[in-house]
Amino acid sequence: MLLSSMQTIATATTGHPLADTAAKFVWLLPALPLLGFVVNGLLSLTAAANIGPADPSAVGHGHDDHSQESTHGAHGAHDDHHVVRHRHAALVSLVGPGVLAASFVLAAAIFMAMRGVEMHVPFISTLFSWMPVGDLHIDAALQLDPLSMVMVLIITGVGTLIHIFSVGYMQDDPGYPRYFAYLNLFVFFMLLLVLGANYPLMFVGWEGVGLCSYLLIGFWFSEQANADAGKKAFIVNRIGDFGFLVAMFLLFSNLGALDFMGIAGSADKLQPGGPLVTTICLFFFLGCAGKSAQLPLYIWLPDAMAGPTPVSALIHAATMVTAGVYLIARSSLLFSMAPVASLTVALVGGVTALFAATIGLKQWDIKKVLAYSTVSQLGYMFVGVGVGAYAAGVFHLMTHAFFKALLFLGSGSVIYAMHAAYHATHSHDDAQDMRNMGGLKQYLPITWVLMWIATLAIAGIPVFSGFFSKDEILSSVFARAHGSPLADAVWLGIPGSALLYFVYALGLAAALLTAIYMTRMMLYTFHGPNRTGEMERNHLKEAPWTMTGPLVVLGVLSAIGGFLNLPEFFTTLIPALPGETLAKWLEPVVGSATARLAGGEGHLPASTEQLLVGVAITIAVAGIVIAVTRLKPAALVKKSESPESVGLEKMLEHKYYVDEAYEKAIVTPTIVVSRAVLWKGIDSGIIDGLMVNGSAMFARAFGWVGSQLQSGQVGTYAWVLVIGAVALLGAFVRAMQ
Amino acid sequence: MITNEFYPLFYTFNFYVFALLALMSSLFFVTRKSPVSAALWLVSTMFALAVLYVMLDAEFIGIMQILVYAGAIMVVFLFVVMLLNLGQPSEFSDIRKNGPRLVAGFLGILLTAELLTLAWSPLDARLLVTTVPPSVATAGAGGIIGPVAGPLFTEYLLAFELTSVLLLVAIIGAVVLAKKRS
Amino acid sequence: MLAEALTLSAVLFAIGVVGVLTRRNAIIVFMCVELMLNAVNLSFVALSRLYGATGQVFVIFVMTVAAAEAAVGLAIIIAIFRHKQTVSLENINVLRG
Amino acid sequence: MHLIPSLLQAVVEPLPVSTGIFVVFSLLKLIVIFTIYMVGIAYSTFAERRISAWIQDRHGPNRVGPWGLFQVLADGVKNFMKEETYPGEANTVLFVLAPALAFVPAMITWAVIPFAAPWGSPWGRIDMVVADLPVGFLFTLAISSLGVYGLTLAGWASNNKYALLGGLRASAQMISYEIALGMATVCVLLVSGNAHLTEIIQQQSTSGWNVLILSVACFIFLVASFAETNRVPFDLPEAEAELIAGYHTEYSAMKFSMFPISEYANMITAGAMISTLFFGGWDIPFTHWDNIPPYTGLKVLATFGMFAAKVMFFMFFFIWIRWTLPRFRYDQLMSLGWKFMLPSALAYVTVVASTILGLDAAGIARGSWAYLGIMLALNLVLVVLMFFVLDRGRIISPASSRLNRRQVNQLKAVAPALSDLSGKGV
Repeated sequence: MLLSSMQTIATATTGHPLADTAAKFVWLLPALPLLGFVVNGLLSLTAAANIGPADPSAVGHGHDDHSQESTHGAHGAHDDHHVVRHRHAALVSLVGPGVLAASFVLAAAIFMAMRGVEMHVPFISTLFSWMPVGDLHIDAALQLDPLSMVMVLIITGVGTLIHIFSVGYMQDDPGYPRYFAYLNLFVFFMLLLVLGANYPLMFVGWEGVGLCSYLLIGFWFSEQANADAGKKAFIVNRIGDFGFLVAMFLLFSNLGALDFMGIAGSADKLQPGGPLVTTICLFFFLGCAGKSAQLPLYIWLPDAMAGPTPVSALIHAATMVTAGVYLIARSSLLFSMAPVASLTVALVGGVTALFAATIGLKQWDIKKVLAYSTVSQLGYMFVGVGVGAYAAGVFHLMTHAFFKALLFLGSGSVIYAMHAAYHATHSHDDAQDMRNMGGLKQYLPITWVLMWIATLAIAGIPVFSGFFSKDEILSSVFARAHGSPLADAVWLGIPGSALLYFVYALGLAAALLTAIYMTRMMLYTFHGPNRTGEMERNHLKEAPWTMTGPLVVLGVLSAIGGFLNLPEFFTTLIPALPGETLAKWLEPVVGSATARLAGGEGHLPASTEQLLVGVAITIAVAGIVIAVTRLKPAALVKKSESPESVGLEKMLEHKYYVDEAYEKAIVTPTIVVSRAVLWKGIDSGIIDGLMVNGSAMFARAFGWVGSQLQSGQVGTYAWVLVIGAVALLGAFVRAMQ
Repeated sequence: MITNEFYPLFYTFNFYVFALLALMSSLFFVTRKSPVSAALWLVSTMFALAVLYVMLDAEFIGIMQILVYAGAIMVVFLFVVMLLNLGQPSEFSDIRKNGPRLVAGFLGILLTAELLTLAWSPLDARLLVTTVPPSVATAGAGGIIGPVAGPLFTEYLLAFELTSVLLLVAIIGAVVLAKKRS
Repeated sequence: MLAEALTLSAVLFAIGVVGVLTRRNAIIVFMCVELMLNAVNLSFVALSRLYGATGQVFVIFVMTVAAAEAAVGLAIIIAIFRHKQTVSLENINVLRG
Repeated sequence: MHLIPSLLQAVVEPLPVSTGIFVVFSLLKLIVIFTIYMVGIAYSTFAERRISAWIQDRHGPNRVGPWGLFQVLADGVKNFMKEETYPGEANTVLFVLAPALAFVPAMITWAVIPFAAPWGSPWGRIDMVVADLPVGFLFTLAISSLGVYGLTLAGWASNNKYALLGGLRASAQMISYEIALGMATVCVLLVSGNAHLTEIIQQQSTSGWNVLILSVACFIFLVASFAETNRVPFDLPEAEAELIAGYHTEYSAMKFSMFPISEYANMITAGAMISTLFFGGWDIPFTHWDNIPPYTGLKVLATFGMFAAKVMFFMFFFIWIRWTLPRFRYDQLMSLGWKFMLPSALAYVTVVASTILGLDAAGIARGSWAYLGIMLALNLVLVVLMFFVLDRGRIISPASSRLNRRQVNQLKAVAPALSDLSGKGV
């Protein structure tokens, strides 16, 4: 593949301003992680034959913490974490993050090149003809445009940081090369997803990241719960993929094209606002709901926290789960033609944002809090792309990638420290439960500071990145609620404008709750008295630089990332600041779609906008204040001593019993029906009994009839033969006369 | 050399004599109970046919008929009959009952009629031709065998080679089949 | 001459067929088949007067095949006889369906 | 339906003058040949007895007529006078027919054998052959292959176990050796390029006898002829020690005599065939006057004398061998036929064919000295190969030769007398 792509590179898009720049090496972007996957995969295979003392099957990793505990246990009690490392660990540490860094450098070079040219037409690099079937001509082609560029930068940039973090975090794991192989493979597929110039290629990436997600969630597959979590993610995603596929089929059968350029060229064949385009968009959104964990398909994401924490940061927060947002932004042309579908997206996003935020209020597992937070923030992004503020959605995607990655990695740092502490004292307490933490700021000062930055960012405190992106989304919703095609549309009998105001309200409520639960998490984790334990307390310490280094970088990005796209409101306030850089950057891709959904009037009046900003800031501050005043970390007890919660608390703690409801409503009936009807009735009865055995019996009966002709008497055969020959000859003779 | 066309009467007479001989012999062949008698009548038929071939200007085929059929194949048949000691007609009743015989005879007559109809209908005019095409009549450089050998080794070379393979296979097959199990 | 030869060929063929139908001895049935082959050969030779020597070439082929067939067929009959002590077709029915 | 026009044609068109001459001379030739042939057969029985006596150092029949020459007549009379016996439960028709079937093919073969140079008579050229068939060569093969019927049927029709075994042996033996015989003659066809016996003789008279350039084929043909005629050492069908008298156990009187008669007839025919195919037929060696016109009556007589001399030599040869060599065992006979004669003949055909092809390609004319020399050298080499490599201690030697030295020594230790018997063979 490498060779053929290199050959065809020469014949790729010529004449495009990017053709002679670093962009002609765009194929290297996914190829480098693929190379890393191959190398690391081979290393893991060679190592699998001779795993050494750190045998994963012998130690039974329940969690990332358990693994180290067990390996350590096999060597006796020690304070440090040093165990026998994988024998190729050094090479893996070089290759794994190395290919990502190289990809990032290349991406940066392409970005620099792209800044200098007008990107009205995307740069498409055709590698080879992939599926020339009849009317269907699908090329393996990579598409570079501002949108995919942003995504590539996020993926490779954040990806590089998380890879580096992983070097420290996973260093003692026996599956170290396998981990990096999966991670590299994931980046490869993710880049394919965002670079693919057509839906099928994007779908390959879409499925590939799903596969890697499954592999990494179940990375410690020797424990049943982890394997189950992986399966759950896989199965739930399949429902979404079904939507993606149907949407693709509909597109092809109606437009005859599947590449983005071809669809853009023939989209006018679709009737704007018609049922067809609405159906297509809704099916696409089904795919997005699966991949990006929206209602009702969000349930897999919290369980996906079973994977290593850096995986949660990269896949289940920063990149893969945002693929749905990317898909809608990529298909903005179609969505802008389907206001009803867009409203659906916005509504589902809003409801998800609030719903997940409420659950996040009562979670005790630090990663679960972040998981629901992710779901909630993804809901925000969908609100953004749903109301046609594609740039805002992508903006939030980007800032979220920064601060959520930071939060996850920070939590990883906390867990790392907690685990190390419990490990040193051979305690079996839960290293991820916030009730076991508290007062960690004196032990993990760097992490504490950085986590607060991220918390302020996600809560929407001004100057921090999340404030700008969230505000952008909310103000867009408010702006569209009046006088736009969306407001004029009718959604299930409800006027669009009413719906949008409702969504705005949902967004505000979610913002309030976000501020509350994030502050709660910070308070319980870092403030108040320490509940880890007397012995353990002495072992709590900051992680090595390979882990804190990426945290610092992400902290900086979380803090200042918002300045990439400052609203007009701020530039009028302080003219020195940069303006809506990102929106302008994305203009060639989503500009027309945004304009179509925004209607005639562009921005809100400045006064309204100031009012909205004020409301948002008030809400965020209010949330933090409420949390700080209401919660008493000092009163919290250890997990083992905490009482059962009751009422609404219990309900929230059990996540509204959604999993249980699904179990009752879908899983159990499915199993029952499968057993009783499909298995016993259809499979055993009809398929096996009637079809398989029946056809066998039919064949046997027919064969018995035929066998009666086979007397074994040659004489009889001769008689039959002669009579037949005479008859045939007779017929022939008659025909001749 | 004196060619046949100077003796039409003699020639025709002989043809009929041997045709009748062939017919009679074949009738005896199918009606004899003893396999040995039947085989000998069949040899007689083949002899008569060989003569007919010669009269039809196919001397080579006539000789081959005697050499291959009478001299080899039928000898093997006879040999097998004797080897298995099946020569006596009394050992088992070989011919079917009257009913099947009648039906078989009827079928045979029907078949003959049909074959004759088919053979005569398209050939009427040309069947009366008694002159011999030059390719067959005049012996070329290869003597009388040449006209047959020519196409055999050029046009039908592949078929010829295939028959040689067939013979080889038959030899091996026969040896394997007839070999006593040790 | 040609017409008579073809007539004789047809009659001989029919006699061979009748023999196959009425005989039970495998060897005789076999010989009847040889008679049928001979009848066909006669047609070939007769028609070769009309169409050239190709017919005679085919007779050569028929003879070769007949020889091969006789060798294998008789070997089979010998094998069967060893096994069942008979060559009556009525008793050779192990291929019964 | 074609009878009538044919008749008309026969009446209207006058037959050519030579037709009458042809018929007359054909009849004459028939009579002469038949007479000479029958007399020859008769006297070959006499010759056999005299020569065997000579070889065994005794007198032989010498009482009837001068030097016993009328002994043949006496035998004939005796045979005709004896009682004709018929075994019970025998198939009478075939029992009677079998001796005739044994004799007739041998005689028919003579129809195509040219026995002298043609005679340029006042009425035109008369070929000294009864039927100058263009496929005469194949005719002889075909007819000789029929000789087996008489023996086989005699064995079967006698309703006698030994006779049947003799008949089976005869048929198996003749089929086996017929193949080698046919293969050997293929070489003659290759060299002469024709199946016409007259032309084969002509070709030999101009370019040398085939025995020189086809020595191995000649040898194989000769051996196979012995087998075909059931002569010692191949007289297994009538091996009296095993089968009483083989297929003619139940025969008596003239029916019995027919078998020896047919045997001698076959010998004469075989001798004539060997002469014709390998020794130039009626060609007088080292001269050319006999091959070129004008063909006078003298030439006919001279060439016929030459031909008769050759045939008589082979008759002598047959008799000589009979009183010199012992009989094969049946398995030896079969292994000689299938494992030695047939492969050798096949290999020889291949070698000769390739050589001729090569010589043709090299531009060496058939019949030239170079051609003859090369073929002769090749045959010499092959003959040496055959006798000293192929057959060294395999088939012709006694059974003990198949044992290795250790086994022989073991046997010797067990039975000291064996060393006298097997000493030479090892």
